[in-house]
Amino acid sequence: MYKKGIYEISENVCIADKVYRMRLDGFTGDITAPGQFINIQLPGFYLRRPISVCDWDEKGVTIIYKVVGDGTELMSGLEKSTKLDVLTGLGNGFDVGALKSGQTAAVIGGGVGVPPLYALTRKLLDRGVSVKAVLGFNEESQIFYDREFSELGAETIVTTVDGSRGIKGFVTDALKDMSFDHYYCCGPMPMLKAVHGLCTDLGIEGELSFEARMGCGFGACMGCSMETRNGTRRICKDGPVFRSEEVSFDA
Amino acid sequence: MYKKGIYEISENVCIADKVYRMRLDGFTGDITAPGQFINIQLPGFYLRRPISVCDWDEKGVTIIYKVVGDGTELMSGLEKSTKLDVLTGLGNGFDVGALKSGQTAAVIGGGVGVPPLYALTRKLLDRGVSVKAVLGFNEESQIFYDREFSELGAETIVTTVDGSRGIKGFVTDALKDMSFDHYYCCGPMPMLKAVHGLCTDLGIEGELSFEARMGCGFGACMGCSMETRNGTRRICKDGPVFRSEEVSFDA
Amino acid sequence: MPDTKISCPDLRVELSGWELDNPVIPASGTFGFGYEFADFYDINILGSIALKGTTREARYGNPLPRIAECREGIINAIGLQNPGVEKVIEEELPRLRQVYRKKSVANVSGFSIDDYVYTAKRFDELEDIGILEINISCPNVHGGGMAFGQEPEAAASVCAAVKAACHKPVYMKLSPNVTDIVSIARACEDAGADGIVLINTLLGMRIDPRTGRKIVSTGAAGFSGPAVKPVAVRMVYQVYDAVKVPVIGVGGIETADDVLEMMYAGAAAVEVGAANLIDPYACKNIIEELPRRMEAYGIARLSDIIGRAHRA
Amino acid sequence: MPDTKISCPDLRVELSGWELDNPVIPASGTFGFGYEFADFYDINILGSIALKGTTREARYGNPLPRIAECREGIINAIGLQNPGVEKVIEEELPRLRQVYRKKSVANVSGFSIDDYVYTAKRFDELEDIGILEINISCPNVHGGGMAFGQEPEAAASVCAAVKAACHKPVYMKLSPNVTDIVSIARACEDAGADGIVLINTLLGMRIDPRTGRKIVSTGAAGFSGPAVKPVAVRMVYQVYDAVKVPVIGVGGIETADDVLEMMYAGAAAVEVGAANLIDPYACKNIIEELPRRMEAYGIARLSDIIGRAHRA
Repeated sequence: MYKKGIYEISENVCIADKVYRMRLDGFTGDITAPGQFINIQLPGFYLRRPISVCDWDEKGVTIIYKVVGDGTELMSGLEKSTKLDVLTGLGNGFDVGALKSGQTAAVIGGGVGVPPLYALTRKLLDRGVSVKAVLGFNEESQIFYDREFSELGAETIVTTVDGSRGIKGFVTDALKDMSFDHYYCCGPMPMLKAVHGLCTDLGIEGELSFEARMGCGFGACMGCSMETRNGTRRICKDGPVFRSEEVSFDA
Repeated sequence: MYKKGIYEISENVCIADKVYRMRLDGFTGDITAPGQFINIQLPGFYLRRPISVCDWDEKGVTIIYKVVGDGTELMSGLEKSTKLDVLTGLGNGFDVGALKSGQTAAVIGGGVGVPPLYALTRKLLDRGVSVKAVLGFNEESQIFYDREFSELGAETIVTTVDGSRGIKGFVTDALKDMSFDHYYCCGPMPMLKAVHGLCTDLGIEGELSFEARMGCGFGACMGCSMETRNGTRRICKDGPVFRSEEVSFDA
Repeated sequence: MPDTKISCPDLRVELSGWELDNPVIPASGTFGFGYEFADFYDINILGSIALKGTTREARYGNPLPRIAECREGIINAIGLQNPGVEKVIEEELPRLRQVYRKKSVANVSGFSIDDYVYTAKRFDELEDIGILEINISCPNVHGGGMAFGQEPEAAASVCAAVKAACHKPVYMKLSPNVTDIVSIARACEDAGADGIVLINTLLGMRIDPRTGRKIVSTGAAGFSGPAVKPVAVRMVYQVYDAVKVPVIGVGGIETADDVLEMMYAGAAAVEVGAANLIDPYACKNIIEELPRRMEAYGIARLSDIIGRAHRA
Repeated sequence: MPDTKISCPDLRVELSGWELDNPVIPASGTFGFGYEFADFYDINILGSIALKGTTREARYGNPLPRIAECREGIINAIGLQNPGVEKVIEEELPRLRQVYRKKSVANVSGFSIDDYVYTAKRFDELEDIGILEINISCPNVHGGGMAFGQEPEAAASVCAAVKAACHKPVYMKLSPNVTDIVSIARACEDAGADGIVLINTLLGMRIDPRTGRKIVSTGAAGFSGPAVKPVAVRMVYQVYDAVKVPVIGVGGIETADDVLEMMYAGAAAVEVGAANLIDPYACKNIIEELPRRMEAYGIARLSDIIGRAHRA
């Protein structure tokens, strides 16, 4: 269940090329799982902006977002102590209980798909699960949070398409020789498809987080419906995380 | 000619029932005559709010406005140091040169028609013109600026419809036995009509300031046109002040 | 109409003999089948609920993206996604009944007159359906939907067929994308409609200036939100003048003031659409604000103001 | 079209052989006869100017109030106030010529075909009129205006008559308050129109929730501003597909991004309307911002993007 509340910006800084981290102070009791998202009302914009939760504690929530349009452009200019109307605790989130202590999770993120994996990694490590984090970017200037994942205690591998840092290529290039028991993936559609295909071939199950243009963000409008092997599902409400067995990239 | 600029609120206080005084700091070099107005852009509202200038100096402009709708409601809640986009120097304003030193002006205001007469009174007194100010209100709780007019040096008479202060009745009740050489009037349409009728009967000319729902406030849209004896005139651009000879209340 | 409840101010309104506690109905397509909103507040405070548009067979709807943002509005190309009338009756309505005791407005769409009649008849059998809202105005499907709502004859033929087959009041939900809304509303009334609902969405389009591409998959799609309210108020006003049956006003309502504006124009009740999508508490807030506004404006009985702008 | 000027990026566009330095034209009725804006900036930076709607005889227009505010929009009921075509030619245009060297768009309204022809012919004689914009879409007058714009046959008859009497390019300005904008645009093209301008205002209404009274004197009136842009983009898109002549896009344009969106939809040039009323510098700001946006989005020549959303 989600709640609507007023949150105050306590940090809003650029951490990579066009990528910002914002800290919103306020009630976080409705956030129940990593991989959920929040939906932010911005002055002058009709629809809310859905942004995945990077991390949270009892005082507030951290998000990381990329400037891709007028809304995120405005967000990037908001000053500390600005108050925002936010819905929190949206979506299902990742299942941190899918693995037992001692098992290994591959945590695979691409670009602004990386943030929700941060709290996931923290929770998994807390449970005694080993985490191998594979973080894919286009080029060095866009890299963020690789050190933060390492500092949590994850074995962290960076890939860049142009080879300017880490492994040259896509996350699948790093993944294909890796051993793990379960995977969690968030990133652009082609990456989800490639990871899903590779892991299916490897016989490993996992969870994938999707994104879409949303109307409401809480399941009312059917604006972000997706066909799955279990029928039509709403990305915002039934997702954004779907199990690899449900997902179909045929449509 | 008018200019667009950014102004900062340095005061916004309630001075009578639903009546507020706001001080806006910024460039005032485009304000050329008392009786002109400014046009204020408010966050969340499409059209600007035209408000008459109460007074101005080299540092900023003072306006007095009444809360009558959602826009003025929002205005009344704006805090000090809020910045607003404002057009200044709009409209023609009163002709302070209509009288010579030693002559007497009747300055007649009703409700929120009173404010623009304040700077007018100051300018007239500066020129050595005697000013008799007749300020009409519905009831005592709505009275404002009577003392300020007195302090400038105007002979100030208050009328209230319910008799709760000053002369009971309308401004015309105070005006009918008064002697003066020229009049300046600003207030609601029935008052303008009554004053115009009385003064025409007395054989005294003057100037009347009109108000209307405006589109642009600077003469582009023809949203506030009025028939006069000299043809169609725009209240915002050719007015808001019209000479008593031009005005016709027949239409 | 029973007059035993004493309330001050009185928010009750009536639609074809059905008394609602207040005029606020979430609009079809913005409230699902209602039960999900019960997580946030007691949905029994609503006047009623207009259910998600339902067709004879299940529909996935249009490809993504289905949503574009506008200034004070939203464009949607959902395309009548729904599980089909049988599943609605078997699965969705029982879930709604667990959290909601009032009657609902069934919203019926179709691709032929037979479709409309079939689906409407299934809802007509249910005790907890108050009225049948016949949607001849969906802009997001081909070969049906809005096509029936663009000509008086076509609108009348759907209306007459449903009316002949059903017992419950039939309200026709009309498209605003027409030259003469009055002639269509009149044709529906002549064909037996018990009420008119307007407006459905305007047909709008957004193109991304960064890429030059249409934002939603279908290109043109349904445009709603506060931006369209002046068109809705105008059409409600015009149709109120032209027909004797009740008009339900829809289009951009977001506040209690908007409800009053629509009722002054002639609406006997209102539907709140896009506002639910940006604030799940929108209807609750309106219902709580309405009595305060009524007191401020000196309105004792809400039903007294219906159409009063015609006489002011 | 001469190609001697070298500029980067290239903002030039062409309307029936007339080259404009850029596509930005203040819309009729929001810019007077232009000269008053010369107090604020050099109006020769504009692509052109669409003059205040002109009729054969002088018109006072509608009673006050003529203006109502909407969310992201304005309703106006001016009612074609203008001094009549002779005074426009004798008094207004000479004043404009003192501050403006380019050709203008004459906007012609009328109450009969004879009216349209008479007024259009008077403008047709003037060297500094670039095109004749025939307004068959004014919602604020009775017995004319929009009535000619609601049926293909009526629109075509006005168009053919003006075309037969005049030499300059004839652009028909159409009403969006119709079921089928494409059929009306096609009828105009078939009748010889050299271009289509759309959209004129939507028909909207505001009622004051405090008083229950209609805000503008005429009740329903012309609704414009950013709120209507999605409808304008949709109609420009549809009509671009259906006709070969240029389309001028109007409706809610406020930014350089809006200009690009409208041109991607199919507009060969744009008119900026309501934005001038809330910011007298609106057109200047757009013209200054356009090259920056073009560079950011990698557009070298603005005319290349016209209608590109149809191919994206």
